[in-house]
Amino acid sequence: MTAPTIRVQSENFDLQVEIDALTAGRKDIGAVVTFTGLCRDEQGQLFALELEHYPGMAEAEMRRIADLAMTRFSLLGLTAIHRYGKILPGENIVLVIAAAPHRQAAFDGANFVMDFLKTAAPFWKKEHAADGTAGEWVPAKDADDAAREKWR
Amino acid sequence: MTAPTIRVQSENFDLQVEIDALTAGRKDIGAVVTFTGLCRDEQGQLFALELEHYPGMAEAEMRRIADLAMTRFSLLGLTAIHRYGKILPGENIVLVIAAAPHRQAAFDGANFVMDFLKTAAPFWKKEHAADGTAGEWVPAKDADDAAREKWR
Amino acid sequence: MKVNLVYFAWVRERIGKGEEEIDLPDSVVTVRDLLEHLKGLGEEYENAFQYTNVIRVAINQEHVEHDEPIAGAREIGIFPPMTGG
Amino acid sequence: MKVNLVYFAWVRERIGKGEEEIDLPDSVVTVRDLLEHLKGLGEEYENAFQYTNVIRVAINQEHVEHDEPIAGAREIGIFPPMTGG
Repeated sequence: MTAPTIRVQSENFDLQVEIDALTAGRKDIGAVVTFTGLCRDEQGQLFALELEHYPGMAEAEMRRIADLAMTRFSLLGLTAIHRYGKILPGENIVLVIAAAPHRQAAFDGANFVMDFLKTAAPFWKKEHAADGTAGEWVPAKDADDAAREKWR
Repeated sequence: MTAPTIRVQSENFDLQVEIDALTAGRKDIGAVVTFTGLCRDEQGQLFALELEHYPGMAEAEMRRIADLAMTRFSLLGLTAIHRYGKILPGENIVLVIAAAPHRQAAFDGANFVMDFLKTAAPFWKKEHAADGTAGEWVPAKDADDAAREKWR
Repeated sequence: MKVNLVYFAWVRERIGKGEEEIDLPDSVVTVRDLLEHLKGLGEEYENAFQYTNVIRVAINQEHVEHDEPIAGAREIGIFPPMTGG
Repeated sequence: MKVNLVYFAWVRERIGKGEEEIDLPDSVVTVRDLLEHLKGLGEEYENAFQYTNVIRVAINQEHVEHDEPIAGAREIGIFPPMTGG
């Protein structure tokens, strides 16, 4: 079992580069599922999101979630990258890649990591409005807690 | 609703290029899920897979499946690319990309397309052994039919 | 009735060709009739269609069941269960 | 007992700083005790901890419940529900 790749960074990422790093030289991977979360524009009123995180704990928590997923779904590889700082509409926020011999494990692994990452990884989003007004912190969604419950 | 991108080709594909084509200039997409199917080596005995397809019908069937998924999961975009010809262990076979406002629709859309693509798109795999012996056609799996049933 | 038949994967290999145009007697009405008719065309066909229940058929590039009438078909694709993806 | 406190998001903004070291009285045993204690340190703290039940806490960078003892904590992170991903 390869250790998951975990990164918290301000720069963007390239999916193909990250997948290549995960699958290079391997012939046992039959399925790779990726999830990319992007900054959506809320009806043209959003200038940018600002992503704050808890340095150290963010990586540690992502690693705990990744390790759980590796074991639970017998994954062959996992990458989780979360950006911080200012992110414009249409830009990437988060990437999860799960690799497995077969497709359902890869789908479940990536989905599981996202559900836990949303509710347990210490990141917070603040909205900056297009009209320059002071930003509001995005409220947590009950739906995200509910999504996490499906893995019990 | 953007029409799905459907391609049947012998060349490899680059995920980031395909995602960029799907999301370029858009600010309404919050989630992109990709599935990549790769050629696995069966215990070091596989030299290559040969993918045969029914030209014309392969594209038509992929488009029918893609249209179903777009409607059912209210997707904002969908790309499905299937390769044909000789494919070595570790190389890509198939790519599905589903884009949606939120994550579950993107996950379900990509998963649905793969389940139907496996059982309904006219492609066939033949194995060529590492020792040069004549290839065997890969038998269809009951598990693939069962996977498709979950969408009824 | 004349139709174009196209074969794929081991159906193609067993018959020894990828396509052919054949003339069908009026008694061939459904896909099932067609497969039984083909089975009688020689050893290679008998070999390809030994178990007709596993054979998949598409008329004009759309999947059909074995009880589907073939009237009006321009192209009939005949092949084993699919294994793509 | 001295501990390092780190604040994030609107907890940080309301208190007006990102971190501080504070000296706690012996009566502060659990996370819940800590939050109640902080609430009494001034208007900005009262504002941040008006509804303590929504506040999330991590001890040494691991999530804990409000009934967790804080003994031995080097760093206590205090923040709103997370909204990443």
